[in-house]
Amino acid sequence: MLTSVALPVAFALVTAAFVFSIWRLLVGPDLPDRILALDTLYINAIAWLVLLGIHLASTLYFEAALLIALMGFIGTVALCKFLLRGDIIE
Amino acid sequence: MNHWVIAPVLWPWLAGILLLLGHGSLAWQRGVSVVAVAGQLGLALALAAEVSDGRMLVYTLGNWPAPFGIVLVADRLAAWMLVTTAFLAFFALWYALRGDDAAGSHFHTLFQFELFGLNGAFLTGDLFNLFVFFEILLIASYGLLLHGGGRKRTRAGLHFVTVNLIGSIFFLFAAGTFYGILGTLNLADLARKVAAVSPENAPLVRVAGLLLFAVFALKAALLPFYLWLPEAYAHTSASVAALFAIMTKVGAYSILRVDTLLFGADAGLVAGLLEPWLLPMALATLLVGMVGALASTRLRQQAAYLVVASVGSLLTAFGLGSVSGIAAGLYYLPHTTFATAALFLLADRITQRRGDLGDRLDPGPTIVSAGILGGLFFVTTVAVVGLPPLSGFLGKFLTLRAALAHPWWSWIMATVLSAGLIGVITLARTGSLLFYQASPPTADLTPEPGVALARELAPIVGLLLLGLALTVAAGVLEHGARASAEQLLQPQRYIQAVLKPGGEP
Amino acid sequence: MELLFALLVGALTAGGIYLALRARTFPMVLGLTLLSYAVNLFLFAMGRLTIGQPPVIVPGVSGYADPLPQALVLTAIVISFAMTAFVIVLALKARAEMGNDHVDGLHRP
Amino acid sequence: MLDILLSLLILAGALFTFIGSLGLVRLPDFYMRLHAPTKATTLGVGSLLIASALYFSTHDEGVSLHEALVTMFLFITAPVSAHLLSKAALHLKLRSLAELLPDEQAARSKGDAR
Amino acid sequence: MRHRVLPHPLVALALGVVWLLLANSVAPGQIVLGLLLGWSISLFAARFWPETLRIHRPLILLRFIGIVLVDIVLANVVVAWLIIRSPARRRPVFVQVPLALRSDLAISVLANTICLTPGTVSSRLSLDRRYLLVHALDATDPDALVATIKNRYEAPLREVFEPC
Amino acid sequence: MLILVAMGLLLIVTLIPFLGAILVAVLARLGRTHAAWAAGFTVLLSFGCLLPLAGAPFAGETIIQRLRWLPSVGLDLAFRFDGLGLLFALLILGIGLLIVLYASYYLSERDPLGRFYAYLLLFMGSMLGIVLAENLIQLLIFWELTSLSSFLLVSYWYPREEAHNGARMALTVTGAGGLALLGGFLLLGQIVGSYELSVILQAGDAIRADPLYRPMLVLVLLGVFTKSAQFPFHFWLPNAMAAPTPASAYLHSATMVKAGIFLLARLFPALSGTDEWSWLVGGAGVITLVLGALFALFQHDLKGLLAYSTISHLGLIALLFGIGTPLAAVAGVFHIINHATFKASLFMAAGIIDHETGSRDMRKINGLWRKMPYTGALAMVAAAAMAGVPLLNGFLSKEMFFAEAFSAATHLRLGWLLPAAVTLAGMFAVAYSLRFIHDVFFNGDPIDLPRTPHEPPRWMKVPMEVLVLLCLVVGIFPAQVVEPLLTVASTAVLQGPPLAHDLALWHGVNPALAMSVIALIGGGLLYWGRKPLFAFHDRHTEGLDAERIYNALLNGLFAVSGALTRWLDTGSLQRLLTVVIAAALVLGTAGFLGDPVPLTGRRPLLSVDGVSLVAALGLLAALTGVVVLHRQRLVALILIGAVGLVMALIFVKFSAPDLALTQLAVEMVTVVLLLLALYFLPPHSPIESTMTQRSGHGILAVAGGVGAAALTWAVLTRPYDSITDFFLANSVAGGGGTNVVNVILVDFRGYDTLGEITVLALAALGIYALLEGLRLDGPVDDPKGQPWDADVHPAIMAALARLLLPLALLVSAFIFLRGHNLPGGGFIAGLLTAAALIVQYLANGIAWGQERLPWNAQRFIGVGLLATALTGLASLLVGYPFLTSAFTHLHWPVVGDFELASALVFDLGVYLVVVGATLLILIRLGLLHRFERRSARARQGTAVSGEMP
Ligand code: NA
Ligand code: NA
Repeated sequence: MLTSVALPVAFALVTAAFVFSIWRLLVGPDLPDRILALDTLYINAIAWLVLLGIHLASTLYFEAALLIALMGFIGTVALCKFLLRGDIIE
Repeated sequence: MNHWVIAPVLWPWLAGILLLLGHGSLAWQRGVSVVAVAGQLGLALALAAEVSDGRMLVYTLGNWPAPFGIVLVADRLAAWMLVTTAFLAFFALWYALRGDDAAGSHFHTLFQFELFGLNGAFLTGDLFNLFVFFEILLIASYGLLLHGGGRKRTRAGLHFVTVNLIGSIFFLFAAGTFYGILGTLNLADLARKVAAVSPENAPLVRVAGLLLFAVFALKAALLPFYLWLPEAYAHTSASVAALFAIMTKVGAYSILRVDTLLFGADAGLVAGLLEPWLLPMALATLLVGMVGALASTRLRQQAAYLVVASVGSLLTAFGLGSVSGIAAGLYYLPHTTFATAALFLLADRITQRRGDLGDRLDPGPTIVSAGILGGLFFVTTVAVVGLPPLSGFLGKFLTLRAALAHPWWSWIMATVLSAGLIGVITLARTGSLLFYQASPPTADLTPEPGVALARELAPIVGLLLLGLALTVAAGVLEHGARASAEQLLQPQRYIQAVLKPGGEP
Repeated sequence: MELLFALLVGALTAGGIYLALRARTFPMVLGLTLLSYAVNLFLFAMGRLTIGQPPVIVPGVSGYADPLPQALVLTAIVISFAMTAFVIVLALKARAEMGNDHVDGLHRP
Repeated sequence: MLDILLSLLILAGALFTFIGSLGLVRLPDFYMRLHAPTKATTLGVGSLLIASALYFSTHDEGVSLHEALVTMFLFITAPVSAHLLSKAALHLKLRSLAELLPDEQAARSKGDAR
Repeated sequence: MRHRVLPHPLVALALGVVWLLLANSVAPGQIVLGLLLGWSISLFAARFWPETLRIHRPLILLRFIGIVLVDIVLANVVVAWLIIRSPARRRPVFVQVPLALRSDLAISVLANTICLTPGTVSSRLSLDRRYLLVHALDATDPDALVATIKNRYEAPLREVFEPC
Repeated sequence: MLILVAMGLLLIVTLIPFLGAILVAVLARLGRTHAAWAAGFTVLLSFGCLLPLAGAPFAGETIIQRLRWLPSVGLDLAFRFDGLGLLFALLILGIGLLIVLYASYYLSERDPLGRFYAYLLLFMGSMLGIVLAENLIQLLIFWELTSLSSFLLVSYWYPREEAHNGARMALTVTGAGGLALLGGFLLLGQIVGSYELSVILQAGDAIRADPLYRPMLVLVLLGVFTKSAQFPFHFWLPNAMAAPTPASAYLHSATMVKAGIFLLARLFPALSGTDEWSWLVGGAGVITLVLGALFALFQHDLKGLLAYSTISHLGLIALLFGIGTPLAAVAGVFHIINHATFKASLFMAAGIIDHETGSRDMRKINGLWRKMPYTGALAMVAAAAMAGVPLLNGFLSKEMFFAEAFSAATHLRLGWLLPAAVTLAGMFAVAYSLRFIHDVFFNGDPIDLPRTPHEPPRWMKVPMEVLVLLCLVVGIFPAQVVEPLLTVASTAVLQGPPLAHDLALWHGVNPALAMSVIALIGGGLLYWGRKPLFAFHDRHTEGLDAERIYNALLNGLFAVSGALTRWLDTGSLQRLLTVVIAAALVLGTAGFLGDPVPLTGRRPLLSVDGVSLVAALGLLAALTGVVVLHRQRLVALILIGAVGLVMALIFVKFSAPDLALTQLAVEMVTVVLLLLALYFLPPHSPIESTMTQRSGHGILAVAGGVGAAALTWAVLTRPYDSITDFFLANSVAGGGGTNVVNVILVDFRGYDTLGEITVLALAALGIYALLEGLRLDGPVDDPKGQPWDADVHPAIMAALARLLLPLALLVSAFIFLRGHNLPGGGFIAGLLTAAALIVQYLANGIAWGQERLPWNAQRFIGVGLLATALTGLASLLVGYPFLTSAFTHLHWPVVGDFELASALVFDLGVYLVVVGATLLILIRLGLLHRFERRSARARQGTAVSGEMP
């Protein structure tokens, strides 16, 4: 069931999520929308990485997910800071 | 393992690290830098002596055998380039100590790392490693080029950096294709595999080879890739422009290396890949460079265009593809490097004395020490244009002599001679504008103290004396150049030396 | 899959070239970034495409992806990062020296 | 049994991930859209990670708990993102379907005055 | 002395645990290494941590975490349902939550908690740190929402971080 | 020793003037006399060194002395001393000595005499080098040196416009000739297989039969004609009259212009005897002879007259060599001698007149006979020699010339034209000689002369006296005085046995005598009727003029150069990049199309799955967004973030976890970097390119994309063999790590990594230097025109960022330590650490961060580099190549097995450099901001917020 149903469906759902995020990324309309979409893309990526790890029965991709979880927000934070202050390191 | 091979690479690198670590005063930095460059010269000469019997020294980094690890290969050509670089660096640095180095931070560090990049590029026997060292010498050159800042310099720097980044992209495409088709990066191994390439894969190897050629042509400033050069060289500081006289030669070196090793006569389906391109581009470069020099409205711009022309001359010689042609080019290479460097330095000295007029090629008031500077300008001109009796003439003679065996000899001769004529017209005009058409000085010119003047002009005179030495020792040097050329045209020896340690005949 | 990959490389290259040819420094730098993405993918693909076989030695595994291009791309990524940093700072410098961010320091109407 | 549990966890995780992004599309203003991913994906990724921990604890030798770290990191970072995004949107005066409370204006001017 | 050599013992220990999680192993070597790293990193990070981290009521903290976790699960279901069903029939509001918490860390934990739980995002902290503006996805009674936040989250956090 | 000197005597003879030039330049500081004595001494010394050899030519010997220089290409310093060399050496040194004496009086106190002598001696040495050369290339070297040194002499009075212009013209024309000559000599060497005259002179038949003969001859003659001022290259010579008269006397009587003639004589046996030779040399000669004579008559400038006369006489000599018979050649050699003597003395006369009157305009200078009869008498004799009056040397050679011209005419179609032209030229020669005497010394009174003339100092006349005496002696006693010299010289020219010729005053009544008589009478008549002629000339001189063509050519060259250069080099970066990219595309395409094969190879392909397809489409969509929306810079940046993320996922998908990690880490730092920069740049890009330009760029971009895609496809579909198995096989055993990518980075190809971190370090240093002292105004308002948010460091973010720091550092340590065996490593760990620290700066501000991290990033980078250096060098100590790795497994109590690898230290170096460089770059940019913000505030919002379009 895991490999025949759950994983394919899960991949499809995550892929759909990916599509939605990209759509919002492109459409906007405002900058925070796009940043939010990018942030969501990162979360989708984590989901996808975890799924892939299970799918391939490999833990080698785990650190990528870890890295995104730990550091993915830097982009978002910096972009927001840019919107708020222009100067991000002051 | 002969550690002389890696010494010229490690030495400036360690010097650079030392300069970075020690937070010394400018005097301290200068001291380290000078000692380092002097040592560099010694190491280069020592390595040259090591390979003077025709041996090829192969250094397997990390003790990993070729083609798996990276190897350094010291042959005559590499040693030739190293020695030229070291001499040039010595005088460029000497000149820089006049104050070019004090215009900002890290001049000496960048200078040493630049040498690291140059020497590494000359010695490496690995295609990707060549890319890495290209990047090193480029990033150091960016720093040096921009050193001191200023509007035009920054603009020139921006263009220079950008175009080189594009060049790096092409390099990676080329190197990648080589690996994707032939499965290796070691130059000797590549040579072996290029020669045996299947008809199906040959077109891709050609694409890779020509892309690589485009990259090297960009570095060498061949037409139509040369457009970055005049601006960059004209607007950086004099000592950096002088050092940069070797930068185009890195491209020329790489073309020569790849042309002889990978696409020589033994290269099977891709033999002679660069032949239809190199010579015509070189000749066109020569003409365009000279024409540009003639059209220049500024002295340093003119010097920069003369560098373009010299690249044209050099690659014309290499493009002949024969022992004599390559030997002629190799003999010409140090000459043109030193001569153009001297011209940049001298142009700076003249510019400094012309006040607001700067290096604009308009008549102005007589400058102080006009006699000595004029005399130096005359000699430098003779060297740059390739008039007798200096080595430039011998280079031209050797090139043309070698060209007679080429089917296009008449075109080559016509181009080289016309370019020479334009050069004579150009510099006669420039010299006349600067020194003969000068109006009486606006203020009383107090003669400059002889000692100070001598100290000021010593690096220029040194470079010119090197040219004289090249002339006097032409026999020995031409012999060395010929031996290098012969070595280059027997790529089997290179391949054997690298891939079968101890197999070098 | 290979076709898709080739298309991506091509698209990144095209986008990169177009942006690199813009008249202002910032889009030009973005173009260079895209170009370096393109070439990194290309270089990576030179070891051919392999799914689920990372080059980490584990006993009893049938095959591995070609590690060499991966190492090369890593080097290339670092270098292009350094270059991007340099060129963007240079763009700032140019902005300061020339008064605008046109690549030639010009204001064209 | 384990298979079913894993499957359910995976499906749940993927579903929440999906809904999170769906919210990006369906919700009408930025402030509302902001809720979708930061919430749904928390649980979405969380479920997937539990599945992963379960999977590797049972398939490889030894217990696998490092998945917990991803969740932990996300719990620290994701809210910061959401908070700053919201703050930025307020700064940019993005249109909201919510009416601002009366004291919001006061607090704002008070805060700015300092 | 302790402040210089071991400024944040709790942090060092926590880091050691995190290390074991990272390494996915409880081998003795990893424990030693983890503690070593935990100690040295906490020593380094001490410069960036102006105040010492003190947990006064660990049990309350644990209970708090439990509540939050449950709330998160519920929130996700609720919000998911809202998204799927009918996005138009919702009443988003901004509410101003007056804060009793004083320390930045405590306020931040609260703000984070709000972000992680039912349909709320902490949008803005006033510059005087007295009010937290919260955006709620669907709130029929804003005052009840404020009360919930204060009672359910802020109160336990005060006990944990600011017991005075 | 003595033998060695003797062996190199000819070299010494040649070198002495060069050394003398230096000596003179130095001694000139002590005073004029010192310079003059030194110069004279130099000439005498050189002459003295030649003396021991002087007997050899008369004994029929040719001395060849050789020094090895470039033997492999047939270029040795080889000197040759035979009759011709002897003749010319005598002229050069003899007249040179007289000029040295003359010049010391001629040049005024204000003129730097030392410089003049130095140039003169340089020139003299160069001339000696030409006439004593055995090797043609060596000859060419000295040939070009005469051009250069004459440039210096002609431009001696350089502030005068005519001086530097004349010098440049002379250099350009003779320089061009020199280059042609180089080509000619190269071809000649190619034909013969040697540049040595001994070989070449014996190979005449082979040369003439060679297919390269014609181009070679044309090139050589171009050299000859330009140097010896043959039509149409004659025009530089009158302009070179701007030189001080002693220089003119030297250059244009005996030396410079005679170099061309010398070469004709030198190569006579090798090149002459063909129709091409006759027509080219004879043709140029006769035209030059006639036109020169004609123009000479119409000059009002004394030196101008002499200049054109010189041209005419050079034409005469060329014609003689062109006729090609041995006797004609002998006559040519003879006229060389005679012309040198009378022309040198005439130039000296002109110089004296100029010196005494302050003018050279014959319309003003009249009736000098009364003021300076002695000089006048000398000038009269010399002029008579020039006119070919009997009892003077000019008569003898001219007689021979007429005879040769006449006899040559007998075997040519329309041959009568030659004697006719020659006689006509003779008439003009007589006429201009008459003018030189009559117009200057008689013809009424001087008009408005700047000075009152009188006889010059005694010793200034001595050189003239010597020369005039020679004219007379040779003219009267030719057989006794000049015969032996002429014989040996002719022998050398002809490379055959001595030729019987009869140097006598009276050969009976013959055609030559008739021509002489006609010339003398006709010339007299011509001068007598000069007024209408001059009037006619003044009205019709605007016709074809070689000098004007030259100027037009030169101006054309300037114009074309300027236009071409401006067209190519517009200084536009867009254009530069377009050219570079297009050129590379052309090269690449040409490579593929060279020998077409199917693009697709035979490798089995992977099938596409839905996720990959969607991800790829997502990337394409984001990419399209970047391109379409690139004017909104922040939007483009956000979209690029998405592209980068998908890139990382692609790496994951295709089994490259290390790359994915690296890509992610770099991506984050890059976004921060670009945002830092974007603050100072306008938020939008204006539309600047025209639609056409954009379409062009679009086409280029698509072409590049298609090329890249095709190349990728072609490679991916082809099977390959690579060296990679070695890495997989040796990674654990030889490198001590299971992560092969990392082992490659720190071990197999550690040298690349060493370079790579150096690049990073250099970028940081370069940026540091770049930002030094940089001041930039950022916008005080946000792009919408409202003030920035007041909350500088949002508290929630700050608190949580601090919380995150130790965690991030721990993860960083984790990634670092496992890198050798699992995905990770120094680079990623370094970026992670840097990112974690940057977040602190982001959240809490730069002052806060700097306070807590008081460190020297440059030192940090240095330490990192040093760490890699030490790992590399350590292996040297134990005798292994640089960067040889070592690893061992230690067993520690409690802890267990622990791997200790040198590669780890290497990787630590990488880590340190990455942390240092990244932080240095970002913090430097941050500091720039801080400084700026304060200053902008201080200036109350006067700062410009970028440029809004
Ligand atoms: Na919430
Ligand atoms: Na007169």
